[in-house]
Amino acid sequence: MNLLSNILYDMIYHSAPLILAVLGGLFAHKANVLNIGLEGMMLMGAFSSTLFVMLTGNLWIGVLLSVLCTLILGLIFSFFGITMKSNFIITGFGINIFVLALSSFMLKYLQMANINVSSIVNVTNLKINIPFIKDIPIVGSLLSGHTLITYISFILILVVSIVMYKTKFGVYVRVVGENEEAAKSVGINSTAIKYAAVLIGAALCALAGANLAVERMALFTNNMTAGRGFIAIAAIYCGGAKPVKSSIYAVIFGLAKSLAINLALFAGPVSGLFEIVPYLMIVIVLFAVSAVESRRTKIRGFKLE
Amino acid sequence: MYAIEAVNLTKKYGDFVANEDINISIVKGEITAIVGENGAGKTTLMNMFFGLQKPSGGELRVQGKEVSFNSSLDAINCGLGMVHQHFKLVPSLTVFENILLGTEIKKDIKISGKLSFKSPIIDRKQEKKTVQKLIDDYKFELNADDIVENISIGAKQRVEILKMLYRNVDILIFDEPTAVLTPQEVDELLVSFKELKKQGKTIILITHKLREVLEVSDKVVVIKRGRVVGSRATKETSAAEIAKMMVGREVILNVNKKEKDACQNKVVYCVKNLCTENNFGKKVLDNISFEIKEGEILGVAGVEGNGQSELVRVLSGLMEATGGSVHLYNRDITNKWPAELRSSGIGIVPEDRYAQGLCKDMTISDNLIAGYHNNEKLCRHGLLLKKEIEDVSDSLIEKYDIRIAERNGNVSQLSGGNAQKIIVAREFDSNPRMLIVSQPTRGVDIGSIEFIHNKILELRDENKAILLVSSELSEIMNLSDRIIVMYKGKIVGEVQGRNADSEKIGLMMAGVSAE
Amino acid sequence: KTNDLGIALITSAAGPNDKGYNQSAVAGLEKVKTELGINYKVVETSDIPGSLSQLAGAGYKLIFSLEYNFDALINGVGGNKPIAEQYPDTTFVIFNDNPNVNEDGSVKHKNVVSVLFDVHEASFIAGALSALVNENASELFNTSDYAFTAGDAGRKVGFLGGTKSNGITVFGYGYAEGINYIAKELGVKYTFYSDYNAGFSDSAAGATKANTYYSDGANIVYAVAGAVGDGVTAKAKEVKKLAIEVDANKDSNQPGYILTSVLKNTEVPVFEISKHFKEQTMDKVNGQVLSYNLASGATGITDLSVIEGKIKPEGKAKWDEIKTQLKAVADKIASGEIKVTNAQAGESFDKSALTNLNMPND
Amino acid sequence: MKKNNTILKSIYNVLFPVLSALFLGGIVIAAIGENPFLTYSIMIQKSLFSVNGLLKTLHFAAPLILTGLAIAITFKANIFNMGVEGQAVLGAFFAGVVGFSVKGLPPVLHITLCVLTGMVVGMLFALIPAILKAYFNVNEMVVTLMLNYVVVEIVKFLSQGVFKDPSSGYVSTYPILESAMFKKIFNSDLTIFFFIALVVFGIMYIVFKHSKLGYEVNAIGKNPEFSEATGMKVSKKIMVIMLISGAISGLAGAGFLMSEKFRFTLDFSGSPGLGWDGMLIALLGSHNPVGILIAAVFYAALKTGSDYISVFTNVPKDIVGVIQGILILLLSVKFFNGQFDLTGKLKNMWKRSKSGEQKAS
Ligand SMILES: Nc1ncnc2c1ncn2[C@@H]1O[C@H](COP(=O)(O)OP(=O)(O)OP(=O)(O)O)[C@@H](O)[C@H]1O
Ligand SMILES: Nc1ncnc2c1ncn2[C@@H]1O[C@H](COP(=O)(O)OP(=O)(O)OP(=O)(O)O)[C@@H](O)[C@H]1O
Ligand SMILES: [Mg+2]
Ligand SMILES: [Mg+2]
Repeated sequence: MNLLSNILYDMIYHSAPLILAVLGGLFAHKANVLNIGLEGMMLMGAFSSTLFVMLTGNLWIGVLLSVLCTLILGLIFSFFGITMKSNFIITGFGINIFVLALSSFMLKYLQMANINVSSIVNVTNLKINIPFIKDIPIVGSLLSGHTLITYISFILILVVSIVMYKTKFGVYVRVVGENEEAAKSVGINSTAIKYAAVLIGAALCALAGANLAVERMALFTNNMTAGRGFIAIAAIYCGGAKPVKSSIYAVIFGLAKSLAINLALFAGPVSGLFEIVPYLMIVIVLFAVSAVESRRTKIRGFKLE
Repeated sequence: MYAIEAVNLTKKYGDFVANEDINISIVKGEITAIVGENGAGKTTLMNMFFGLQKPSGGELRVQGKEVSFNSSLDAINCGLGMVHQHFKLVPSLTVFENILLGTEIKKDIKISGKLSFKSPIIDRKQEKKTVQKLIDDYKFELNADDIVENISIGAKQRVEILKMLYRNVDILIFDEPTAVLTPQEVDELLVSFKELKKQGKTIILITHKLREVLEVSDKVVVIKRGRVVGSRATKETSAAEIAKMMVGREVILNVNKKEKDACQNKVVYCVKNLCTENNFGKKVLDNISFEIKEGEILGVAGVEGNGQSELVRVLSGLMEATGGSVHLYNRDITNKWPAELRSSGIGIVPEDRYAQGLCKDMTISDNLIAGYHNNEKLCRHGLLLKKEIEDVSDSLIEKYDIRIAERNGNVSQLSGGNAQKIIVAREFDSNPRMLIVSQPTRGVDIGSIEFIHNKILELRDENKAILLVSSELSEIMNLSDRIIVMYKGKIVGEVQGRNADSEKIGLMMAGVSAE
Repeated sequence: KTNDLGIALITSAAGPNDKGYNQSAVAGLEKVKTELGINYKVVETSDIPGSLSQLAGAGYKLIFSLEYNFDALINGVGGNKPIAEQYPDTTFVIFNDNPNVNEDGSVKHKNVVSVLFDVHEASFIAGALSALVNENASELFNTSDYAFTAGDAGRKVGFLGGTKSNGITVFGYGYAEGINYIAKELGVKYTFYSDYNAGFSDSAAGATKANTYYSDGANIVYAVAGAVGDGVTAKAKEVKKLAIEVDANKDSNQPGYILTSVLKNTEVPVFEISKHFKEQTMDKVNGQVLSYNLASGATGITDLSVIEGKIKPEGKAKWDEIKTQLKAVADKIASGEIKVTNAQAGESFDKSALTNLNMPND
Repeated sequence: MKKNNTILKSIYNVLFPVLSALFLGGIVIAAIGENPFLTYSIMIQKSLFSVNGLLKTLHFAAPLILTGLAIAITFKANIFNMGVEGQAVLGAFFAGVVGFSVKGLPPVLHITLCVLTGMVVGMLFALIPAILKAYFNVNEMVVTLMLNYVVVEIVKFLSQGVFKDPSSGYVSTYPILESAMFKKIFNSDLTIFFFIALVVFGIMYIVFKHSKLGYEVNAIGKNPEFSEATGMKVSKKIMVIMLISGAISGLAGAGFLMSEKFRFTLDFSGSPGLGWDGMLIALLGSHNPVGILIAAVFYAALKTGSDYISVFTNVPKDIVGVIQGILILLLSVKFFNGQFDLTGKLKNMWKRSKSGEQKAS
């Protein structure tokens, strides 16, 4: 019972930053701007949020400033990638390498091994316990006791779905990605749309980083995003950049990660191999889905994606 | 005052001059037809009118004012609209979303009585209603709800047209709007043109079909190699004269086919009970059976979207058949992949030129050898022989009169007609035993049509078997020895080419059985 | 003889600002500079062998290398002579391992010094402390400050290691033996959860791993996993339990929630060897294995002053008693009465000998 | 004439970002109170303009050339194979295992065996995403990204378990035997491995530029539907391409182990890793073998240079990372040709200002 609660709680815990990065990344993805820089943007969010919380002494001001910082990063990416028509993948990698180096350089410059803001932020108080629900077994640990940004991330799945499919902006993002010529021919400013798509991604990645660092641990350590940006990219691809489907992949990953960690307790000496589970899980689910799809279609061969 | 006036308008691509000192005045309220060979520079000119290309020189005036468009948005704001030759549609969106793209209708949120404001949410119901009404007004065969990805090319063309008509513009540019429409639809469209003209709109129409020019236009402008070479009032000219101005020589507008009886010849290609389904599980080919003999052209007629595309896909190995069989000289080739079909001697001219027939971003010679690059003449020990490939492509370019600006340029720089000739040259010259030819002259100028038709007949006279699929009924009737008609995935009738009666075929195409 | 260049130090991948292992070595050099007047140079590199020969070639006569990477230095690779042999006038000091011996036990290079820390002993003390504190938690601390699991359900500890290497297991095994020692004395049974795959950077994942231990009843989690430890201590604070840190004194990172830190104080050997260098008595250490035990001050646990702030007045007596007990344990280790497994020296660990400790993950 | 112009432009395209990045980095270096000129002169002098430095640069370029080529052949076919990192690591690991476990072989044989092991293992790894892509249309980018993590965990598990060198204080397999080591030439860093990389480069050059396969790779990358329709058997080609990529990456890993690391450790591939570096190199070299060769040497010089920096100056190593990040960002843009035409824009501005003057006068 306790174990099950823990598994569910940790599932939400590990899913939230991924969902944010997925939701942010899929705008750019839909607009046909492959953003490999999600990892760097997330790291920037984690780093700058803790840094600014330390400097300002206020959690939400820190998070806000970190969103701004990451937006600047998004602007850099957009400027190079969209205005200057660079190779997105290189630019994204540049962003990743740059942020990683910048954060560790700054730490060195500040003579710190990590940024610890636990004296400013009390993470226990940031958990929102929902009355009544928190006392229901199982459901309680699924729905209650998470942080604000975690809740926001799940609410955003719905919001992003609406924006993507019901509003002009969402339609334009998809149009620009699918057929930029078509967008231009009806006078849609495709550059502006692409910028907006990348910037939304940057902002949400900042939140993901802040969620990971400040909100959960009041702590930044070097390279603490540890590849989550790439997992998010994988989830976006798996879900065909659809908000709900891609988020489900993020949750699947979160669940697998949670299972791997919680069950490792009972795994004996092979617990090390449990770390593979989340990654294999993604591959297997994707394989199953693709195999079913490819069986259905009678059209042969590959199309340019 | 003219609606549009071009003064010495010039467009250069590097050293290549696509438009040179063009002077055209489009009279308000008239229909002006612009004709010319493939690659003459018509589209380029229109793109400058519509702000998609920047002129390299000269002046452009709209409603008497000099303009300099930075994007098509500027042109739209000046009251221009354009239907593009290569569709500018979004495949994953519905028909109505495509038509209303850029002018979406938003939901009103009513807060008690009079107070209401626009929400950011799109009102899809309202959008659909609006578009369905538009479709009904123009009597187009179209469903507002369909996803554009899944509709036929003809339907896509109709969406493009509606997209512009909806915008209520004053000057309408149509770049080959009829290339993929059925004859009935063309007639409908021409009626709409006249209607629009009555409403005071100015129309520029680019087409390769002289019938249309003569029927609706007030004025014809002929462009050749980037220059205006002639301009006539339509009333005072004839198809023969226009064709001559375009091509620079007399053009035989109707092919001249020797009748031949293939009844006694050997069967080359035999299709039996062929079936397949689309992604939604719908049967799109239903028990298709036919034979083709040596020296015979079998024409497949039908309205777009009745299974012809799928038939060609299955026969060319790009789609799986769920049932039935295909034999080539008694050899079972059912569900073989394209590579095996080719090596067994089947040449294929696919329907979608730029998807399956050509690679736009490769050079002309790379495209000319595609699929035949394995030949020992061109490839030894896995290495390609540059010199031989150049020789082969030079000779094909020469033999098939492919007009190229730059020898090592990419196919993307070629006009549609010349691009089509690359496929024709490649497939026809590989000495196939059997040819599958789909929409061979779509969007191709009359000179090239004549050329391609003659080549097809030449192959027939060399005793090849040919399957010809085309939405152009006149093409089918002109070339085929035998015609089968498809409707809803089935063959609904067969007629001999000799005594084909277009009325009767037309009825069969519409689903009215022959008997 | 010394020259202007002075002493060079190559840090491990964690870099000179790691608040631990590397930083205290740098602190040692800083002390050397102020007290002995010798310049120093700190190098951070991904190419250890290359930098070793660079520095030696540039004329450095004493080089500390904190990273594990000895093949090129000691044995030579790719047909090249060992770097130690190429630069016989330079002394290379390496840490945590002693590869400088031939099969027959003789010293390979006279100009190599190996420095070992008896962290297994320090870990043993930390283990003893953990068990003692856990048994007496209610007496020592205010219940409002902590949320300890009481009784048998709380007789659990966790250990998170970055990788499963001798350099890490040496901490884990010593810790286990320390807990077992006290458990046996008190006649209770403990469970020891361990995970040696925490890595060194994903502090968020480390925090959840620690949480699985805490929520299963463990009251203390010991992390030997670099930055992951920061995640563990943050989690300890969140769940109001205790963590143990490693390398440097990090007790005040999360004051009150870090029970102690197991020290591996590189400052001591760095200063001592540099002193020999200054006094030109390098022959006293050259070719030697320098082992730093509890008594040397280079290893051990912290003075516990931070956690002491949380001891309630009524618990002071018990606390002093615990400290005395620890002192006794340390003495027994020093006298050899207690033998702690030293995994780093290649000693094998026998978990079946730990009668009062259940180790499901080992 | 025209060709000259394009070559010149591509030189500008590289020179401009390099100089700008160095300039920006220089500002940062100056800001922390160090001398940027000294820093840079050490970096360049030690990595390119000294014999030993140059040889070291070439030595480190060898695996990068290979991973660059391994990525390029798949990217060119529009297959996003992100698994080169995993292929290289796995290849290295098993080459290492053969390197220490097979005893008594003469060096030539032992080296060959290790290299072949690395290549075969690389191919086996690549086979998984290849089959999934070719026959089930599973997105190869996701699969390879995920499998990379799987590889990391597996080699970790193995090197902490069965293949662990118990005498070592950190996680490591046994060192490979003398007979499996590529010998350093003249006591420099260079080994035969560099020349093996050059041979592979030569072969790949021919494959890219003159072979049937190269032609098909190009076609598949640009239009797979067309390629299938004209009979190029895309699925089979995907398999072939992936296997080649796997073999080359496996070779890269094995060679790096046998010429530089000599035993497998968890940080074997470095950060960000041979495969990721290779990806940047392939992209910077525009999937063109010669471009890749140049980019690899350049990148290796940057890396070696950065190691020298921290030895000879007090500039922290992370600065090099910052410069690298800026550099890569700037290199991603083609300033002088391609879509963003700086010279063209400048020329236009110049023309406009001139014509403006004329009108005014
Ligand atoms: N960007 C370009 N670069 C080089 N040449 C180009 C470019 N765009 C068009 N051309 C060339 O300009 C010429 C005119 O092309 P245009 O599209 O105007 O022809 P067109 O008259 O529309 O022909 P069609 O009847 O086939 O539609 C063609 O030869 C084409 O190859
Ligand atoms: N920017 C461009 N770069 C290169 N080629 C171009 C460019 N714009 C147009 N072209 C080429 O010029 C040619 C003419 O363009 P257009 O769109 O008019 O096709 P088309 O010649 O009219 O085809 P068709 O008559 O067969 O329908 C096309 O082949 C097109 O690809
Ligand atoms: Mg045209
Ligand atoms: Mg045309």
